[in-house]
Amino acid sequence: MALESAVIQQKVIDQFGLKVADFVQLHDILTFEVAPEAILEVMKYLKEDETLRFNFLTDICGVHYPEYAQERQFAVVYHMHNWVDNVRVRIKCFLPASNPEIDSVVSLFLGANWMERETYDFFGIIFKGHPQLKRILNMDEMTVFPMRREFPLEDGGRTDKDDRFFGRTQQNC
Amino acid sequence: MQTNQLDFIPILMQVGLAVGFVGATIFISGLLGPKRHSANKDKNFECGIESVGNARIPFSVKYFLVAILFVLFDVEVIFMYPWAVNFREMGIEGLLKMGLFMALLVIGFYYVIKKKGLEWE
Amino acid sequence: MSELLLPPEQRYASVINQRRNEDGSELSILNLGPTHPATHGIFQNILLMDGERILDGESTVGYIHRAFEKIAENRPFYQITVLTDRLNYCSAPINNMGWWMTIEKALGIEVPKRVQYMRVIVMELARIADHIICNSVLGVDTGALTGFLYVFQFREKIYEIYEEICGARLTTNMGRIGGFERDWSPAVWAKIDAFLEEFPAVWQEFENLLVRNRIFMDRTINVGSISAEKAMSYGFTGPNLRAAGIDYDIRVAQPYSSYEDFEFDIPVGKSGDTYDRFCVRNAEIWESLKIIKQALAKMPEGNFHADVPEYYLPPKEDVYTTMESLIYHFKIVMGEIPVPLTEVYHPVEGGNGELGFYLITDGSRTPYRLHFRRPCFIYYQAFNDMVKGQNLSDAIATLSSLNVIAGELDA
Amino acid sequence: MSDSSKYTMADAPAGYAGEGFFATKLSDVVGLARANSLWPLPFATSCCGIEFMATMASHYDVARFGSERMSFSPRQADMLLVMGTIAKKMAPILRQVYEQMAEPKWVIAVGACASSGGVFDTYSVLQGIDKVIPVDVYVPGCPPRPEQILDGVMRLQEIVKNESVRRRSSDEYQDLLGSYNIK
Repeated sequence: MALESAVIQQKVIDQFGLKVADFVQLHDILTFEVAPEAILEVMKYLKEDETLRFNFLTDICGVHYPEYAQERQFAVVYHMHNWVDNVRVRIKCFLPASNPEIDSVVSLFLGANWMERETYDFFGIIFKGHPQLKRILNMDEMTVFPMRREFPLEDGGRTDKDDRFFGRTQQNC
Repeated sequence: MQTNQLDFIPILMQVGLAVGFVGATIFISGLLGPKRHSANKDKNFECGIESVGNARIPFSVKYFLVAILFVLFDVEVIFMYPWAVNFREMGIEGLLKMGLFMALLVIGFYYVIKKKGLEWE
Repeated sequence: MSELLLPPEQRYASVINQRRNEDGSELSILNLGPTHPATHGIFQNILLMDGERILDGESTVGYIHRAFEKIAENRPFYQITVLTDRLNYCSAPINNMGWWMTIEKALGIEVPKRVQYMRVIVMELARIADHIICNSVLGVDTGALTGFLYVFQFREKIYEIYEEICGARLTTNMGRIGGFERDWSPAVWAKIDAFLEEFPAVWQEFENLLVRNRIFMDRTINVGSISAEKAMSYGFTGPNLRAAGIDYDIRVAQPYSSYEDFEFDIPVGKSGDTYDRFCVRNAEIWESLKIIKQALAKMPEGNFHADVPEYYLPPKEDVYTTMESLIYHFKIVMGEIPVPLTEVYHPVEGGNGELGFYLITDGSRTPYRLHFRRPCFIYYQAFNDMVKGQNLSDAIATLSSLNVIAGELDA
Repeated sequence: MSDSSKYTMADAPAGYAGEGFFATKLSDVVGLARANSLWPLPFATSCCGIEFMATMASHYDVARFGSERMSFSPRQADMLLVMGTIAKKMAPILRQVYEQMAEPKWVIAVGACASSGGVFDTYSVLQGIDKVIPVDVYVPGCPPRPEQILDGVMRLQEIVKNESVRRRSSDEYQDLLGSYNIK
């Protein structure tokens, strides 16, 4: 692999300094954290730099960390992939619980359109600059964001299922 | 009623019976089958979604042109079937007649090409 | 920006009222809706039509959204394979194997060579089954029903192989952490050999039926084409991307489960249209057959599961006789397997592209967060770009060649 | 010709046979005719739909039971085969398709998801289609084997054979539809 994690780390730190932090190698994928307001420049840099050449956005997903501090409760995780040197990188941005907002990367990758709509649909993370940010998988009339931890999994309206027989009590599900 | 006209009565009965049977079965099955009409049921079906707008809108004329020309040349092919069956007995004289018939239609086809009737874009 | 938030019907209604074509014909809205026979699954496209030509379109998905990722957060690790084979149910074993490999990567378990070869055979059979459905149904959509009836017979043969291995036909729930739940009976090997003998002739016949068929070529060449850059930008992977000309295949880019031991080449198209997608999937079936033959030839000896007692269910005799097996048995069945605190992303080459599992564990009995990178969901957004300006019948052929599976689309 | 000893002839309904004539109840005749020409509407949403493709294909061949023609429009459909998970977003569409089917109509809920929400007891899945439309036959399985789907169709054929001609206009049928507030 021509491109080593150290090379990526060094180049990104030189370019962005304090905005990037916490580099760690998790199972052959370099993971680092980016400040939410700098995500667009970091991804543009990763995409257009000659040596880095991360030309493919593999995936965007959201994660809800309710036990973290107030301003780090929502994470948006970007996976990028460099097809030439076959290297993957994972970028995490932590957002405050009060108003989770981040720039949309649809301008860089067209594929991000629906991925961001799905993350909005599940977690309520607003993607600024997204052409059509509305619910994609759930019913449009749904007001709650279902993937947040406090939202119950089971369908509330179900009457025929007696939790006592399923070993379910209030606290374990 | 002359005698030869009397011979036609069984044929008429046969025709009446045939048409009558068809009409009766359709009519009786209409009676037997349950019918249910409601506002929601009589709306036109568009994959289960509320249909928007009206389907009876003026289409561009090229679809109609293609359809009519197809019918026209299809009928021409139907005329060729009887000729193709006894092609040998009719010999050259049959060939000339059919050639003349087709030549007329080719002139029509040439006219359509010139008028760009089949031009799609 | 806010105008795009309106439902598509209202947006298009305003366009219809203003615009009159010069020859007086008007535009109309067509709903290629959820229960349409051409959409092999449940997704909806609202199309703005000028006669037969599509001017604009918008897709609505989520009609069988079953909240897989929410369920995955409440189920122990062994119960999640039931979810994975309902993602892309045309090639369920690939998803299962992908999930098992993700967990083995997280737990750091090394699987014996024999199991890796067995997994390769199962995954390639599933890829053949997936491509059989896609290409034969593309034939049905362009009017060639006979191919479907003949070729589906062989998908039944693959179902029989799966039944011998794990008892289920479609949603297989196959394998365990570290290998397979039982060794393959001789019937499995016999059925695979029988399949390898009979299938190539029938598949060649199916190919001859369509590849050089004048009507099929007219219906699919230059239909729904997409350029390589646009495909990459939209996040295409799998046969649809290779049809556009990029030879990205995870089996070669990041070989897993000892794919590097096999020689097979990656079929690549040129213009990314429906015909290329059909031919790429055809060629991939020939490659998969080649891989299965090589795997059968070089099948190493060894155990059919790794020696990891705290994750792999011990055999019943041991459970009744030895104490450790009883404890392991009890912990595994109750879902209390020791899982370290990790974060792992493992991609697998599924039937439709790169199927990725992004797993975050916090040491408890259930994953903290499990995200499926679903190829169908990502490349289906390009559908409206691909069919703009084409006829409705082209849109149906394009949709069928994209092989969008509703289960994977809205997990 | 095939030797007729192997094949069993379908038995005629109960009736009075005299010299050269055979008399039976009208509902039996109509039921027999309907039972062997049930045109299915394959409402296939997920995995059960692929299993129904196997049932339609040449190996299991649902056409042997008179369901040769798959009608995707409800206008010519008699039997609504709901196969696969029905999400809450899909429920109004399922109801609309059911309402627009021609009378007499029957519904088979194929698979655990259609019968009761199945494995997916979540916020977005309708827990069983009988909350939205009346169902005649439930086929268990996830997905049910093609033989099970055919068994469901045969069960429905028994129901159709014994259904009286006046059922659709009887008042308990109206109450049934009323309970689903289908006018």
